[in-house]
Amino acid sequence: MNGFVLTLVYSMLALAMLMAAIRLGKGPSLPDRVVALELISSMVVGIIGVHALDTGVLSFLDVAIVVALVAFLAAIGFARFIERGGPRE
Amino acid sequence: MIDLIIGAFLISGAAFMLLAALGILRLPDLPTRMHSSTKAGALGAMLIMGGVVLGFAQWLALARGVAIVLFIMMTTPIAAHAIGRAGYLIGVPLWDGTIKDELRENYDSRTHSLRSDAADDDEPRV
Amino acid sequence: MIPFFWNVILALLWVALTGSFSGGNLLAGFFFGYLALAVLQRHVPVLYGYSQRAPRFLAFAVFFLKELIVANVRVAYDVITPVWYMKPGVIAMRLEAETDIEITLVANLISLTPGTLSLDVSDDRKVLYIHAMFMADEQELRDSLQELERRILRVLR
Amino acid sequence: METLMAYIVGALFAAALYMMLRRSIVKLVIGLMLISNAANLLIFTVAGMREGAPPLIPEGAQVPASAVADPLPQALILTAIVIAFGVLAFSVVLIHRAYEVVGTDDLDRMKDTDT
Amino acid sequence: MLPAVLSGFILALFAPLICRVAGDRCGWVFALLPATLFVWFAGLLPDVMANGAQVVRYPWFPAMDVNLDFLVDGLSLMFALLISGIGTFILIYAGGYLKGHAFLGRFYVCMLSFMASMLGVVLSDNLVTFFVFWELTSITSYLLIGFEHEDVKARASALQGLFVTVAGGLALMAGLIMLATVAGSYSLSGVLASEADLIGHEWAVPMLLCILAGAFTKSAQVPFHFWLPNAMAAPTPVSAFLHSATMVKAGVYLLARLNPALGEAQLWTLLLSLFGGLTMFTGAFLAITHTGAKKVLAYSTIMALGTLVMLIGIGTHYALVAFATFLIAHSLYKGALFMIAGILDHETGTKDVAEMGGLARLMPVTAIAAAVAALSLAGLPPLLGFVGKELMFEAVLEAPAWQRLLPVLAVGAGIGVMVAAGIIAIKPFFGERRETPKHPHEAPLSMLAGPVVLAGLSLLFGVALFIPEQTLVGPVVASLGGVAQKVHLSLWHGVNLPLMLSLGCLLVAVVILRFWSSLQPQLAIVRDGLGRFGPEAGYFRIMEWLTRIATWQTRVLQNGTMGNYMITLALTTVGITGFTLFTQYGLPLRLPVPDSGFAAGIALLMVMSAFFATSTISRLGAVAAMSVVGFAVALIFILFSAPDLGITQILVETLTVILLVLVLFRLPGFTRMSSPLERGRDIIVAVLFGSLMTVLILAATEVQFFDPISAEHVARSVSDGHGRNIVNVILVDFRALDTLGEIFVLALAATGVYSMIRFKAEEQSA
Amino acid sequence: MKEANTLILRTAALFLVPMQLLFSVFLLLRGHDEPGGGFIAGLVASGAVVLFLFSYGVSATRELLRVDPRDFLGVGLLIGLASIVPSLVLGQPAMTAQWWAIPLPGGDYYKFSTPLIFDVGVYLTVIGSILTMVVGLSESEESDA
Amino acid sequence: MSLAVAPILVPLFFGALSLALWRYRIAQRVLGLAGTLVLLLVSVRLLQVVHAEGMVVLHMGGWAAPLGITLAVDMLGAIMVALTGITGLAIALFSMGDTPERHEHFGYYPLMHLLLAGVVGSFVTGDIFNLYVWFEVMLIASFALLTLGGERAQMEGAIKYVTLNLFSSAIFLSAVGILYGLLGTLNMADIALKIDQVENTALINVVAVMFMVAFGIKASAFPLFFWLPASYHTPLVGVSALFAGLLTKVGVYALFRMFTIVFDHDIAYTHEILVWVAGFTMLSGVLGAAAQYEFRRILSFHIVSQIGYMILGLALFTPLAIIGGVFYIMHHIIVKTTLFLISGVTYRLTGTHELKALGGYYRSRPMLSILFLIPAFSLAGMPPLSGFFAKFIVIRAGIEAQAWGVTAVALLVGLLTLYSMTKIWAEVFWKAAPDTESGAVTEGSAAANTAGLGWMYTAIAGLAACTLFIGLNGEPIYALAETAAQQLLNPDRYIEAVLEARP
Ligand code: NA
Ligand code: NA
Repeated sequence: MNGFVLTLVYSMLALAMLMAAIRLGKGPSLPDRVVALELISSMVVGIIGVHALDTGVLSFLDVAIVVALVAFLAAIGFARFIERGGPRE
Repeated sequence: MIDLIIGAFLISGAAFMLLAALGILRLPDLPTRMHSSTKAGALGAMLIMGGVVLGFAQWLALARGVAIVLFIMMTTPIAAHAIGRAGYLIGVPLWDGTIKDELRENYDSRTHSLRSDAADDDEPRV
Repeated sequence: MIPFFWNVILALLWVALTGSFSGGNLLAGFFFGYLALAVLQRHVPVLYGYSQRAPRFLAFAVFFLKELIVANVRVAYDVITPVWYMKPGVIAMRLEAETDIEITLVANLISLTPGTLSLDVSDDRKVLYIHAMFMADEQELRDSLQELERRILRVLR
Repeated sequence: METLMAYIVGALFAAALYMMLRRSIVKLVIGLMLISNAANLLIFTVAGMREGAPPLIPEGAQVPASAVADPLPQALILTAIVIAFGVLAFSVVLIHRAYEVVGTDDLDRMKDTDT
Repeated sequence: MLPAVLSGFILALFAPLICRVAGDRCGWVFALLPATLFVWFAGLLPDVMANGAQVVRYPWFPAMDVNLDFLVDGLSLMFALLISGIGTFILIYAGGYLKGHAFLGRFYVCMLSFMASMLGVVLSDNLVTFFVFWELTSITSYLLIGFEHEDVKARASALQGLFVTVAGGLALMAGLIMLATVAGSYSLSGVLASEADLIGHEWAVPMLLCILAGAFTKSAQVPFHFWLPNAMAAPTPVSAFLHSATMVKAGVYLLARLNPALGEAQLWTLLLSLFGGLTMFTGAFLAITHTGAKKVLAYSTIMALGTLVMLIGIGTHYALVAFATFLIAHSLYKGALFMIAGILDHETGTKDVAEMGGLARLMPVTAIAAAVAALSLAGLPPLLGFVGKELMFEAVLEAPAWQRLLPVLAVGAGIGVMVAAGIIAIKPFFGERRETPKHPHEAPLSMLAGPVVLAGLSLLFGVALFIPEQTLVGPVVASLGGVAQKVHLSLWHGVNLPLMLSLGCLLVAVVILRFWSSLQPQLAIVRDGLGRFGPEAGYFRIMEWLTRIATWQTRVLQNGTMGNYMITLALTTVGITGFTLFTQYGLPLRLPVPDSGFAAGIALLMVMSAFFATSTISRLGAVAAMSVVGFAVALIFILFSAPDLGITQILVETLTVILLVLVLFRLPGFTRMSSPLERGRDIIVAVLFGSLMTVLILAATEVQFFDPISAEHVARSVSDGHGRNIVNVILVDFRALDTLGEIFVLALAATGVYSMIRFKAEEQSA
Repeated sequence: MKEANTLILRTAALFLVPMQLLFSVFLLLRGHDEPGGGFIAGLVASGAVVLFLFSYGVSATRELLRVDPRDFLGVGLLIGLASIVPSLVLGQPAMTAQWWAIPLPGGDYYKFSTPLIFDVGVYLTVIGSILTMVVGLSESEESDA
Repeated sequence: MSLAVAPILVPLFFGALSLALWRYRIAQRVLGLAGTLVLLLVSVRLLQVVHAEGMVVLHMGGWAAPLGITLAVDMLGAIMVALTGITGLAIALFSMGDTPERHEHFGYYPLMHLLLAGVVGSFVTGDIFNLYVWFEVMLIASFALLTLGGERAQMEGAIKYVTLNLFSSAIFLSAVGILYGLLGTLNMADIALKIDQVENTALINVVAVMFMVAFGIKASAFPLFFWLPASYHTPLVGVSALFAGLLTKVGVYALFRMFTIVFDHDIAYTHEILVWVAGFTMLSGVLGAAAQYEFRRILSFHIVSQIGYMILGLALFTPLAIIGGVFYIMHHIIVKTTLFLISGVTYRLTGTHELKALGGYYRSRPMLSILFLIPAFSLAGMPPLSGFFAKFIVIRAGIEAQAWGVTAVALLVGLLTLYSMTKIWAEVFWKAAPDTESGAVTEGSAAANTAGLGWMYTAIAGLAACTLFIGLNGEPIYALAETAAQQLLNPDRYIEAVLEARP
C-alpha cells in the first residue's frame, strides 16, 4: 500500500481521535462524553483495519471484530447508569 | 488502479471519521452530535473496512470485513438509541434552534412511562 | 422453521469466520449455533415464515446504502460549513411495524441514517419518537421515513 | 519508541500515584486502573517493542517467516491484565461497600482501625 | 543428675492432682522430693571433696552447643543443698500458710518449677542451659510474685521484678555469648579451663558489663535493688524461698562461678567491690527505715547480697571464705526469719511490726527461733552469722580496691543489720502486749518446722564450726579459685580490729534501737526524699517514657492517614531505588524521539486522557477518559505486535466500565478534599515517582545482558506446542501454571465481590 | 423500579447475544492458532450475558443461565484442574499436554487436547466470575431500589 | 514425580470443589478439614523427600527450565510448605468451632483453601513471574477473607490493606519486567546464573532494591508496614490468625529466596540496607505494640517487630544467621497463629478484644491460661520455648558478626515484647473479670457462646504442643534450618538442580 496514503489516513484518524477526545473531556453532559467514546471505539476499528492492511497481518482484523461486537456495551452501561438516575454531570 | 480504489476507500473512510469528530466537536447539542458521530463514524469504519478487504483480496479478509460491518451496523444504532434516549430523558438541554419536541409532553419522568400521544389522552395536563 | 433459519445463519457465519468451508466445519457451526439458540429459544418470539425475501433484501440494501451516503454528505456539509442550516426537532411517527423485530429494525435503520435518530418507542408501541436534524420540511421528512419503513416491512413480511 | 514510552509510562505512574494519594476513595479506582496499565506498559516497553510482527505462525509453517515480537512478555502482560481486572473489580466493590458502611468517601475519616 | 533437676518440673505437672488428693497434707507430700534430693546431693559431697569437680553430660541441641550438661563441684553442691534443704521446709510451710487456698495447686506448680529451675541454674555446666534455667526462675518468680493476681499491686510488683531481671537477663545472654565466643566453649567448665585471654580480649569490657548487668539485676544490686522489696507482695513462703534463700542468689552464684575466670580483671574487682559495698550499705539503711517485717527482711537481704557481691569482688582468700560462710549463714537465718514473719502476719493479721508486742508469751517456740535467727542476722556469737560477719570485716580491711570506702560501708551496714535484727526479733515478741486484728497463738507444726530447724542449724553450725568448714566452705572456696586446705573457721580470733568494729556496731545499734520508734518517721522522710531521685523512680519514668514514645511513634507512623502511608511507600521506593540507580549507574536521560508518529500520537492521547481523568471533577468523565486510556493502550499493544493483548485490553476495559457504572451509581462524586498545599505535595511525590519509573525504563532499555529465552518458545510453539499463536501456547502450555493461578484470582475476586455485596443484604433480610 | 430498557434494546439483544456467544466459542476454539483463547472468549461471552442482563433484567438472566453463576465458577475451575489429570495418570510431569486427533465426518481430524480442556476451564471460570459479580451487583441494585 | 506441585493442587482442588459445592454447608466444612489435612500430609511427605534428596524439582508441563515454569523445592521451601500445612489444619480446626454459618455460606472455606494455595505456590515456585501470580492469588484471597463479614472496621482496614498491597504488586511486576528486559529470563536459577555473568551489576542492584521494596511491603518491614496494623485486627479471628501466621512470612520468604539464591552478588550493598531495615522494623513494631490496649492490635504490631528478627537473620548473611532467620520463621508462624487463636477464644467468651473489658481467665480457665502463656513467653523469647532458641541463634549470629547496634536493638526488643505479653497476661488473665456494665459480656451469660470451643481448643493445643516441641526438642528443627541455610548459601547447587535435571 502506498506509504503516503497510509500516513495520510493515520494522520486523519489521529486528528479525529484527538478531536473526539476533546469532546469527551469537555462534556458537558455525561451522554456527550459517552457519544465521544462511542466514536473513538469506531475509530479504533478503523485504525486496526488500516494497521492490518499496513502490516499485512490479517489476524489483526479479529481485534476489530471484537471491538465492533463488544465496545458498545460500555455505552449501554453508561445509558443504563444515566437512566437509573446517576448524577447528571 | 486497485491501489487507487483502496486509497479512495481508506481516505474517504478516514475523512468521514474526521467529519464525525468535527461534528461532535462543533455541533451544539447532544442529539445533533449523535447524528454526526454514530452515522459518520459507522460509515467511516465501513469504508475503511471496504478498503482493507480490497487490499487483502482474500476470502478470509472478506469474511472478517463483512462481520465487522455487520456488527457495526447492529451495535451502533443500539448504542446511539440507548444514549440518545437516556440523555434526552434526563433532560440534557437541547439546542436553542430546536424547532419542535413532540416527546417531552408524553413522558412522565416519575413513572418512566411514555405515551403514544398525550393529546389523545383524556387526563388533564399538569 | 424460524429457529432452523437462525441455525443455518449461525452455521454459515461460523464457517465464514473460521474460513474453513469443509463439511465438518459446517456441522460444527450448526452444532454451536444450535447450542446458542438452545440457550435462547425461550426468548425468541414467534417469527413469520421466511421465503423469497432475498431479492427484496438486495434491493433494499442498495436503497439503504444510497440513503446512508446521501444523508451523510448532507450532515457533513452542515458540519463543515460555519453556519447551521439544520432545524432539529423531535417528532412522533406512527408506526406500521407491529412485531418487536419490525419495530427494532425500523428504529435502528432510521438511526443509522444520518439526520434521524430513534429516541424511543411509546409504551403502547404505536409511536416512534425520532430526533431529526433537518426539519425544514417536516412532511418530506415524514414521507421519507415512512418510505423507509415500508421498504423494510416489505423485506420482512 | 521505547524512549518515548519511558516518559509516557512515567507519566502514567505519576498520575496513578497522584490519584492513589487522594483522600476521596472514589478516586482510588482511577489510581488503581492507571497503575496496572502503567506496569503492563512498562513490561511491554522494557522487553522491546517491534512493529507489525505479531508472534503468530502462518498456517503450515513451523516457525515464523521473519523475526516476531517477543511473545513471552505478552503472555505475562495478559496474565497481569486479568489479575489486575480481578483485583480492580474487587477494589471497586470494596470502595463501594466502605462508603456505604462508613458513610463517608473521605479516607482521612477512616482512621478508626489505626492508632 | 538430669532426673534430679527435672523431677521438680515433672512433679509440678501433677501438683494440682496431688493437691486434690492429699488435701491439707499436700505440703508434706511435696516436701518428699526436695528432701530426697537433699539427701542425694549430700551423698555426692564426699566424692566431690575427694575428686574435685565433675561434669555430667546429656546432649540436648548439640548442633546449637546447647546441652543439658551439669557441673558438680563444691559451689554448685552447696547451692543445691541450700535449695533442696530450705525448699523442703518451705514446701511444708506453704502447706500450712496457704491452707485451704483455692489455687494451692497452681501455687505448687510454680513453686516446684521454680525450685527445679533454681537447681538447674546452680548445676548447669552449659552456658545456654544455665541461661534457660536462669530465665525460668524469672518467669516462675513472676508467676509467684503475682500469685495474688487480682490485686493490682501484686501484678505491678510481679511485672517490675520480671522486667528488671529479664532486662538484665538479656544483657547476660549477650555477655554469655560473648564469653563463649571468646573462650571458644559454651560450657562453664570449658570457659573456666579456657586458654584464651578472656581479660585481655577486645570484647572484655562489654562482655563484663553485660554479665554484670545480668547478675546485678538478678541479685538486686544498687541501682537495681528496688524490685526485690516490692516482690514481697508474694505470699510469705515465696518470699522466704525466692528472695532470700535462692533466686536472688542466682546472680551471686554466677559471679562466684565466673570468679576464677574473670576475677583477675581490674574492672571486675572495681565494680563488684563498689556496687556490692554500696548495696550492702543501702540495704542496711533502708531496712531500718521500714516497719513491715517483710520489708525489713527484704532490705536486709539486699544488704546480704551486696555483701556477697562485694566479697567476690575483693576476691582475697579471706573474702572467699567469708563469702561461703556468710552465704550459708544468711540462707539459714533469712529462711527462718521470713517464715517467722509469715507466722506473725498469719497469726496476728497484720504485717506491721510496730503494731505488735509481747507475743513471746503466746508463741514461745516462735519467739525462741526468732531470737536465734535474729542473733545470727545481727552477727552475734555464737551463731554462724557472727563468723561470717567477722570474716567479712577482715576481708574488707584488706580489700584491693576502695580501701577507704568499703570499711565505712561495712560498719554502717553492720549497724543497720543489727538494728534490723532487733526490729524483727525484739519488737514483736517482747515489751508491752498489743492488740492485733487476730488473736495469735502458736503456729501449726507445718509452719513451725522450718524456722525451728533453720534457726537450730544456725546455732549448731556456729557452735560446731567444723561441720560447715569441712562439708561446705572448703569445697566452695576451692570452686571459687581459693585453696580449700587453708580454710579454718573459728568463733574466736582474739581481740582484733574486726571484733572491735563489731562491738562498736553493737553499741550504736542498741542506741538506735532504743529510739527507733521515735526516729522512724524521720527515717521514712529521708528514705522517701531519696526515693524520689532513686532508681525506682527511674524505673517508673522509663515505663512512662516507653508508653509516651510508643504513643508518639504510633501517632507519627501509624496515624491512619492513607495519604501519608502511600507517600511513605512511594518516597521509600523512590529514595532507595533512585539512590541505587544514581550512585551506581548514573542518570540515563535521553530525549524521546518517536519513530512512529502515529504511535506517538496515540501515546500522547493516552497521557492526555490519563491526566484528564486525574484532574476532572466529573467521575463519570474520568471513567470515560479511562476508557480512552484503555483504547490507547490497546492500540499501542496492537501497533507493536500484540493482538491478543489488544483484544484483552479492550474487553477488560469494556467490562471494567460496566462494573464501574454498576457501582459508581451509589458512590458520591469526586470532591476536592485536600488543600492546595497538600495537592502540591502530592504532585511533587507523584512526579518524583513517575520520574523514577521513567529513568528506570530508560536505563533498562539501554542494556540487554542476554537474549530472551523466548526464542525457544517461538521455535517450539508449533512443533511441540501444536499451536500457531505463540502467546496462547505460552498461556495454556508453556506457562499454564500462571494461567491456572490467574483464573483462581478471578474466581477469588468474584467470590469476594459476591460476599461483599450479599453478606449484609442477606443478614438484613434474614 | 421499572426496567428502563426498551423494546429496541431487548429485540436487538436477541440478535446480538447469540452472535456474541457464537463468536466467543469461535475465539475459544481457535485461540491456540490465532488471537483468542479461553480468557478472551470468556470475556466476550460475559459481555453477551451482560447485554442480556441489561436488556431483560436479573431474573430473566438467571432463567437464561439456568444455573447460578457461581456454579460456572466452580465447574470452570474444576475443568481447568481436570486438564492436569491425564498427565498425572500417565506419570508425566504435571500439566504435560496430551494431544488426541478426533476424526470428524468428512475425513477431517479435530485436534483435541488437554490445553483445550484447560482453555475451556478458563472460559467457564471467566464467565462465572464476571457474571457472579455483575449479576450480584445488579441484584443488589434492584433490592436497593 | 509431581510431588512438588501436589501441595498447590490439593488446596486448589479443594478450593474449587468447595466453590462448586457452595450450596452445601456440611460439604464446605468436611472439605475444609479434609483439604487441610491432606495438604498437611502432602507437605510432610514433600519435606521428607526433600530431606532425603536435597531438592525436588518439577518442570511443569515437562518444559525444561528455563522454558516453562519450574517448581523448585529446596529445604526452605519444604519447611515453609510444611508450616503452611500445620497452620492450615489448625485454622480449619479452629474455624469448625468459630466461623459463623453465614461466613461459611459466603465462601469462607474456599477462600481459606485458595489462600493456602497461593501461599504454597509462592513457596514452591522457582519462577519469578509465577511467584507474582501466587502472590496475587494469596493477596486476593486475603482481600476477600479480610472483608468477609462486611463490618465497618473491616472495610476501613481493607481499603488500606488493598491499596498498599497493590502498590507493592505494581512495584513487583515492574521489577519483574525490568529484570526480564535485562536478562531475558524468568526462572530464578537462570536469573541467578546470568547475574553471575554480568560484569556491571549496577542495574541488577537497582532491580534487587525494587524487589526489596516490593517484598518489604508484603513482609511489613519498616517503613512499609502500615497496612498490617491497620487491618489485621479486623476480620474473623481465624482469618487474623491465618494472616498473622502466613502472609507476612511469604514476603519474608521471598526476601530470603531472592537475596540468597539470586541477589548474592553485592552483599555489602544490599544486605547492609537489610540490616538497617531489620533494626527499625524490630523497634518500630514493638513500640507500636506498647501503645496498644487491644488484644489483636498488640499482636499485630508484634508481627512487624518479629519480622525484623527474621530479616536480621538474612541481613547478617552468615550461615548461623540464616539458620536463625529460618528457625525464627518456623517458630513465629506457629506461635503467632496460636496467640491470635487464643484471642479468638477470649473474644468468643467475652465479646471484646479490649484489654480493659477482658479479665479473669486465669481464675476461670486455667487451661486456656497455660495455652496462652506458652506462646506468649515463646514470642517474648523466654526459654525453654521455641522463641528463645530462635532469638538465641539470631543474637549469637549478630554477636559473632559483631553487628553490635542491631544486636542490641534485638535484645531490647525482646524485653519490650515481654512487656506487651505480660500486659496481655495481666489484663486478660490475671486481672479479675470487670463488671458487666463495662460493656463486655460475662462468660456463661449466653450458653451458646461456648459451642465449638472444643474445636478451638484442639487447634490451640496442637499448636502450643508444636511450640513446646520445638523448644524442648529443637535439634531436628535446627537440623532442618541448617540444611536450608546451607542450600541458600550455595546457590550453585540450586542452579544446577533446576537447570540440569531435565525430566
Ligand atoms: Na438518521
Ligand atoms: Na548469584
